[in-house]
Amino acid sequence: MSATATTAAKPYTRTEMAARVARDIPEGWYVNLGIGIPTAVADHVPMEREVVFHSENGVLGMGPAPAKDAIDPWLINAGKQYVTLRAGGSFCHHADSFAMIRGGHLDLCVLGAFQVAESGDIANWATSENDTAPAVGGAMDLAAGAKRLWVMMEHTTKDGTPKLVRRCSYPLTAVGAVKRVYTNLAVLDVTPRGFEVIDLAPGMDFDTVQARTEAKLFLTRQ
Amino acid sequence: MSATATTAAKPYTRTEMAARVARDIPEGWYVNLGIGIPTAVADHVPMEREVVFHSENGVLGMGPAPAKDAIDPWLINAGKQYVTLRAGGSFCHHADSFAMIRGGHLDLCVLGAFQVAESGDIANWATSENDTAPAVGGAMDLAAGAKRLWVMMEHTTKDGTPKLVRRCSYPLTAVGAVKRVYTNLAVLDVTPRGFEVIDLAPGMDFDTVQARTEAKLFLTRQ
Amino acid sequence: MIDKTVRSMAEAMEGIKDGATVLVGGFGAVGQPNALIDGLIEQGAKDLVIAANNAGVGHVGLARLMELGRVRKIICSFPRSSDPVVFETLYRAGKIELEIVPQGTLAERMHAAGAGIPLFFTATGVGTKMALGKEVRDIDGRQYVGEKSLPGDVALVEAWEADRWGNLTYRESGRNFNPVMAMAAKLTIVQAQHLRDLGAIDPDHVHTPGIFVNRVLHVPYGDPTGF
Amino acid sequence: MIDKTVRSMAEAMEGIKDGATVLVGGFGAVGQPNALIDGLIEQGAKDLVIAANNAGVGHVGLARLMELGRVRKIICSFPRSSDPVVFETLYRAGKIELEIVPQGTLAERMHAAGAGIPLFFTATGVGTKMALGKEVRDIDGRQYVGEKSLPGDVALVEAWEADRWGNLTYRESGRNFNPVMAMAAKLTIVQAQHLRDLGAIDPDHVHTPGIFVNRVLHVPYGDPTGF
Repeated sequence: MSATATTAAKPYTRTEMAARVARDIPEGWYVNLGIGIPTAVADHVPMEREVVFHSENGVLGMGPAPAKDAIDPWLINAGKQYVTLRAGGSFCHHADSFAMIRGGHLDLCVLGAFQVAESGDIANWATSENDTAPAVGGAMDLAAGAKRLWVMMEHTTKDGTPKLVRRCSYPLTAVGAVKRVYTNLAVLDVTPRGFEVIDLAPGMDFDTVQARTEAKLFLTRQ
Repeated sequence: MSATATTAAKPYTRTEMAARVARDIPEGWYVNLGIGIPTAVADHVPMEREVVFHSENGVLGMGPAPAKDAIDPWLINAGKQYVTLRAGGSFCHHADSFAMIRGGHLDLCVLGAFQVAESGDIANWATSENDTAPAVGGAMDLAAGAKRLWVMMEHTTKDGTPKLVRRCSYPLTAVGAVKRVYTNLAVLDVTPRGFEVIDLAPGMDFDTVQARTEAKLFLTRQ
Repeated sequence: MIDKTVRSMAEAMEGIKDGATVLVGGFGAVGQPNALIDGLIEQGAKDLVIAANNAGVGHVGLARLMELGRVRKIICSFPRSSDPVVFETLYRAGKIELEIVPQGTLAERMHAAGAGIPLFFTATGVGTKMALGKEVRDIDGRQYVGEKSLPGDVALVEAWEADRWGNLTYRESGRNFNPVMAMAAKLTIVQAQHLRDLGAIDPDHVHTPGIFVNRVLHVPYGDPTGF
Repeated sequence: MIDKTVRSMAEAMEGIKDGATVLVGGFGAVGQPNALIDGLIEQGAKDLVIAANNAGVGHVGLARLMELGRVRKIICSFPRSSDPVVFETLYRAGKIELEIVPQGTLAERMHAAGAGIPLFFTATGVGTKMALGKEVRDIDGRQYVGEKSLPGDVALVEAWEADRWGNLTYRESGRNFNPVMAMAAKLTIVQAQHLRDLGAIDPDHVHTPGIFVNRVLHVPYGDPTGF
């Protein structure tokens, strides 16, 4: 929906967004990638750059998906997909796994979201106060617990409604937790004065991104 | 000091006290024996009656002391004595070990004490409010946490001062926790109306025991 | 001799009462005590409160138990699944209560129950619907929500190995909620793939010590996809 | 490549500051990081707060650190030992502060710090001196004391095996306080009897996962009595 806005603009594809996030993860970090879009980030971290991926269900040190003929049926991630374990990986129980999260031991969590507010509030688990069976999973624990929370999402909904907002209208997942947002249009830091654009998709300009954002944007070092 | 009270009376020796306590521990119980007098109880539970002994430092399923030439230097109990581990035993960390205690998973804890009150209060860690470096160890956790707390102690101090009292004068370890007391003179249950004598040492009579007790005693089923 | 192994499913399920709170292990299909859930269906207890991460898939296991009208309330973090039709139908019809709990808080509430901690404070859920009606307090400049422990009457647990004292190991991500549920319940019932001789499990490698386990049923059902 | 192993004691001790809270593992002589304590003596940090189960024996290790006047306060459950002369002399002279904590509360306060739980309630200590100045509340008809988490700036940990990611195993009763201290500190320093290749420790048998560990020093000192 956004590729036509300026003729030269090339919004990030999901794969490019994943690669863009992966670029910013240094070796040695302990990282939880949320279910959905963020899961793809792992594919863009080269094996030789050792990043330790955590999954809520007690898996630390996840490797890539297994070959179809090498599936270990006891080894799944929080998205219930088959995964592998790297040398150096380990298993633990759920309370220990969330002790890692809640205790601030994860350097980074990357989540998808419905909305992110300029204050860093995140809404990613229910789209109405009257959701008929809202499912929160581990999102609230991750959002409140990780040292850094990054969000990875489309800049707007399919019908063009902004997802970077002044104040979330959907039920919150956590308050003031988001540090950075990666969208198909831009990379933005959440700062005391609001969203600061620190990178733009190729050919994308600030005004186009602002037009698709409800909250006011700033340029870094302005 | 009490053996001379009535000519026929034979107060329990410490070994006999330990045997008397051991008799009351059924197979299958999980039991913590406090440092000091209670440690000897284990020697009087025959190996074929499987009782699982717990030690605060993460040892479950302790066996008897090792032969001198078979000491495992990594295997000690809470009293820092070398012990053995039975088949079926296991190790855990301190927080998990005290989860067993605090969570009410031990069927029984046997502690020594300075004083026990008729309300079940126990004082076993300091003999003065101004103790110069009082050492509590795991006594408070055990007293508050185990399903049953039994106390094993001499009936009086060496100078004849009663240890079964109306109200403890020493700093408390726990309130209303003691269910039963084994002394060299008698076995007493702590009941809503106070201490009930349920057994007497050979030849010991109720009045002699009462004379050496500050609290009022009752006879069971009176 | 301590022998926690039982010979039949009927023996394993004995005494589970109507109205019981039942903690059910597993995350996805892995570590889920499928045979014991079927045993509970067979056993007949009703008006149950179930605590589990999910609310059932398709028409088997937990979903079947709910479909039979035996579950009054479910406490879980994620009632959605690939096929949550039974739960969703009951929930929309007002025939089942739902308590949504953040996954880590759910695990810790059971761990706390097992560890004798009736109340703890966590930053998870502060400023969200999860904090409604709960105590929120400022501790050293950050806000936290008070969460109560979640004890069970019964826990249904799936293990990889077990011995007659009830010592357990789990396999890989099959560990998940099982150890905390084993701690948190008055009656912990285990289905184990392998029965080992006493002493065969390395004492340094026991995941759940037998003190937390009451009954062990040998159910060599194969791999989690085989159910 | 992640490599948490360090080549020298100086490297292991780097950056420990005056005034730091240092959690020291071990129970009795077992699982006590004796080499690291000596390293800390050498390193020179002072005005330290030490949390450990005991308060030192004889004139070595923790007792030596105290004798050198480097410890402002000790948090422990049992300051007595077979030879507690250093601690007792300092304490009577008013030269060291003492905070006595019941052993299980001590362990859980560190576990809570590691698990992001700033406050929890326990029945341990209700009605005793341990409850003085603390919040006491009635929960479902029983009284409990509120206890705050005990985070460390540094943890000194003794392990049996370690790998370059910092995964640890412990041997028998050498586990004791080490895992909870490893979780509770900002900087966790380990002395390990054995260095293993990455992947050599079975992932189902890791006791402390590397996420809780910062530095590993290989100290093959032998058995606990050899110190």
